[in-house]
Amino acid sequence: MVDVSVESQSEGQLDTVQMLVNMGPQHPSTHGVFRMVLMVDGERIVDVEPHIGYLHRGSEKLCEGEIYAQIVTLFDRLDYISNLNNEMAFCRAVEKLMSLEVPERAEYVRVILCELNRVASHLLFFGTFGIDAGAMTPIMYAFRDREKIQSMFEAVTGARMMHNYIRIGGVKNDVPDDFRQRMTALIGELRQGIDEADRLLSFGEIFLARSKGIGVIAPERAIAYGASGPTLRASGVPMDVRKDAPYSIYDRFDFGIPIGEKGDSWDRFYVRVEEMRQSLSIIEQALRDMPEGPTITPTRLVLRPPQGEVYVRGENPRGEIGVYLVSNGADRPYRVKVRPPSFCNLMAIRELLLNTYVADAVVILGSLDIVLGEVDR
Amino acid sequence: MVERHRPGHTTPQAAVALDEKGQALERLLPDVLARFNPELGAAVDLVTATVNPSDVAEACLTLRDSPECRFDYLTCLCVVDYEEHLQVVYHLYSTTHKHMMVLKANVSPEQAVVPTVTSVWVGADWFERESHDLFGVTFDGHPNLAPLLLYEGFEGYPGRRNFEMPEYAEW
Amino acid sequence: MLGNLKGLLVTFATMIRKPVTYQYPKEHKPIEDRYMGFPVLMWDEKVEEPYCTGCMVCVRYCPTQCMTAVMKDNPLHADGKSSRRKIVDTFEINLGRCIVCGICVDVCNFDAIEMSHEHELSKYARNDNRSDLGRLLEMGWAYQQETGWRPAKEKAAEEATAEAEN
Amino acid sequence: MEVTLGSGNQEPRSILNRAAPGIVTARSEELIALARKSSLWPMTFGLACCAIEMMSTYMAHHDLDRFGIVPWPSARQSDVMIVAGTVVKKMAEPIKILYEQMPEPKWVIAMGSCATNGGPYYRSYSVVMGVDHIIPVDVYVPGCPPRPEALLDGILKLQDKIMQDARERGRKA
Repeated sequence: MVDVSVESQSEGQLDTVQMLVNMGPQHPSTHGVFRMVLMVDGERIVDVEPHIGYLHRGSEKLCEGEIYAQIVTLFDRLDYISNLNNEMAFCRAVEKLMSLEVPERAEYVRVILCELNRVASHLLFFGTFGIDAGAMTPIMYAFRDREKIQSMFEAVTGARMMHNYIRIGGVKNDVPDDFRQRMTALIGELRQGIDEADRLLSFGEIFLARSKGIGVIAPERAIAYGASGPTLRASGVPMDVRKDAPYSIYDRFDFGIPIGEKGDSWDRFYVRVEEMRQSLSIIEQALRDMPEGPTITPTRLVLRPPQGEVYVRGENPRGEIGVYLVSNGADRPYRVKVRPPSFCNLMAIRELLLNTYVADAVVILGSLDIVLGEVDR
Repeated sequence: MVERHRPGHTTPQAAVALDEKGQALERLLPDVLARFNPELGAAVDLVTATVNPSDVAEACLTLRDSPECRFDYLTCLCVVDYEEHLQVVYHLYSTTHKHMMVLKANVSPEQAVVPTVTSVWVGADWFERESHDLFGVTFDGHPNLAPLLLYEGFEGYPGRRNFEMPEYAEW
Repeated sequence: MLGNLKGLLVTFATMIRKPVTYQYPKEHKPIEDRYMGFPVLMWDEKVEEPYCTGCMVCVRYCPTQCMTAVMKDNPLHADGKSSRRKIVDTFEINLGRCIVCGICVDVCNFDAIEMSHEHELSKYARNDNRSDLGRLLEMGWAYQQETGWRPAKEKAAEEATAEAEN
Repeated sequence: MEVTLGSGNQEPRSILNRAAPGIVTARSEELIALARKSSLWPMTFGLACCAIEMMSTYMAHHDLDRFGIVPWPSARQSDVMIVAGTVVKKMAEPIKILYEQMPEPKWVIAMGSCATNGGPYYRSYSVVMGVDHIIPVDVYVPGCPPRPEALLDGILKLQDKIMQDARERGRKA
């Protein structure tokens, strides 16, 4: 789909013609169904028009017609790579509205699984970003480790992806008996796997040449765009909801927030690699401190939270998720609004792509790590 | 999905509990927003301020630039349909002071016009386009209010409460 | 150059390792105990009837509305063989629509529905996965045989008596 | 090696053991179908959640390459379209265009409950209730998302179908 426009630019030496290049919505290197219309002058991008909405399923509207217990299943499918983090954000919103206490053990289980989910999500990013930069092998390594995590999820939650495990007031059921041993073994394997994958890809010259210094965004601009998560931290802003406004039990753990120096594609990539290691350390600490006890505060099946509105923030692998919940006292919410992290990160794509080369466009898009299910909802 | 009416039952209100930062903001906001006659309140743990829809852009600029507030980060922008009016809700966050507040503006469903805040935060761009798509709120001065999520030619505003959901027919 | 060589070293190190691949049709990746496959109905061996009474709780709370159920008077109850006054007459789950969330199992008061390990149900027609009572019970029976499933209430009662004995 | 000949109404199981040892006789349709089913190239076509499980299927643990199945990033060279995820009305037109670009013979696998009949979004205003509303589907894989094994099972079913079709086509002619 190439469209040659008539206007030509003659600036000195050669006559060049600006061209409209359509990328997506079903293009092998777009992350999901995302479409960009690039205006290119030779190899240089002079204008970008992103189009989204190819996965707009109306989840927010559907939430208004479902009871609270059912909405968890819809939240699973928003950001389908970090399902547990999404479930947790929604359940926390309802718990805050109802002033519901969550048992200690449930909090620990939640944190362990959410951090494990973060590792799984970043592993997927690791693989796909490798493909975007032209390296086919890393995704094999990433999925080898991801498969182990998914088996672990299967053992705990019963599903590989759509768990419906975190419930309002706790978690669905207690972890299996051999959870601690399996987790410890898994952490060891993951450490090894991440190090191996890191050695494979991160410092190869070709990879560095493809990603260093490309798609730089200044911290002020990133903040103005509302970017969050690794995308923002790569620019050197140490903003993390887990530290700024600690929720659940995150204030009990000792972990660092990796930040980048320049805010280029490689920084965004490596911040995520470091974050995986931090997540593993959080899991270790949580496993060590996990108390015994109940895992759910019994609630009625049909909840009727009090009238009011609540906004909770949480740190998803892709950035800050926000859930704005308005209740009118009925068994179904009046309005649910999700602040999707990828949506805000993706908004910066135009600025990132201007004046770069077409070949870099895919790397820059990949480095934002977007999930279209969440962008379009 | 008809809601059952339960006689003699009054809906309880969610408890309000502001933390330290919220209380400080509550004291601060009347001065900062004095020009706009805000209606202050609180929602669970956040301070809310309701202003006139025509003042939104200026109020946002004031909130962003006043040194005590410094709301430089637009977390979320959304619209809630309360049937008699549409409410545009801005969740603001400050990366320096690390506090948060909610700014609201009520508009009528027939004449839903709010000035754009894209000049204050660039990040408002897609949020406003999305709200225009789903709720039919026009953001005055927005550079490009083309449909974002819905396809060209979609009729109605699916976010609004009176939007008729299609019936599912087994095929 | 050095970075690339280091990367290649990792690749070469993998060469001597055992492959992780499961040879699918012959060998299946092990399924965990808790795995939630498609929902099936359970068969009460003692009374020779399904546990399900057709009370419609699962039908009401299914997020995708993929179930239907009809209840009837239990003929065995009249004979005094069964304690269930009502029993399921027809039951249908459209497994093509089911999203395996497990809500039906959570809300069931009779331990009648359970998430089985069934997951390979590809079909050539859109509605071939609409499963009626017979098929669901058949799949449920296979699951009962495979895992030695017993209703949660019975299990809890047994555990209580075992503890009392100790 | 035991020789089994097709007798009566019984269809021999494989064309490879129909004649004497070392000799294979088959109709050309069947041979072509055998070649087709052994190198199904699916188009890399991920829409939503199921795409992640589809990627898992391609990767080391399940290794779809064993069946001669290689993901191909172009509609012009591919035989199968695995519709993995929710089909939205805005996306319906591009899917139709992509399907029309694929060369004959072509097959479609609807993966997951969204692509089969709308799944959890059955009340939504913007979702196509099943991809078979816009393009013909050969195999439906249920699940949300289906396990990699479920997708593999679906692909094996599709291979069976290809052979079956070739046999039946021969019989009619």
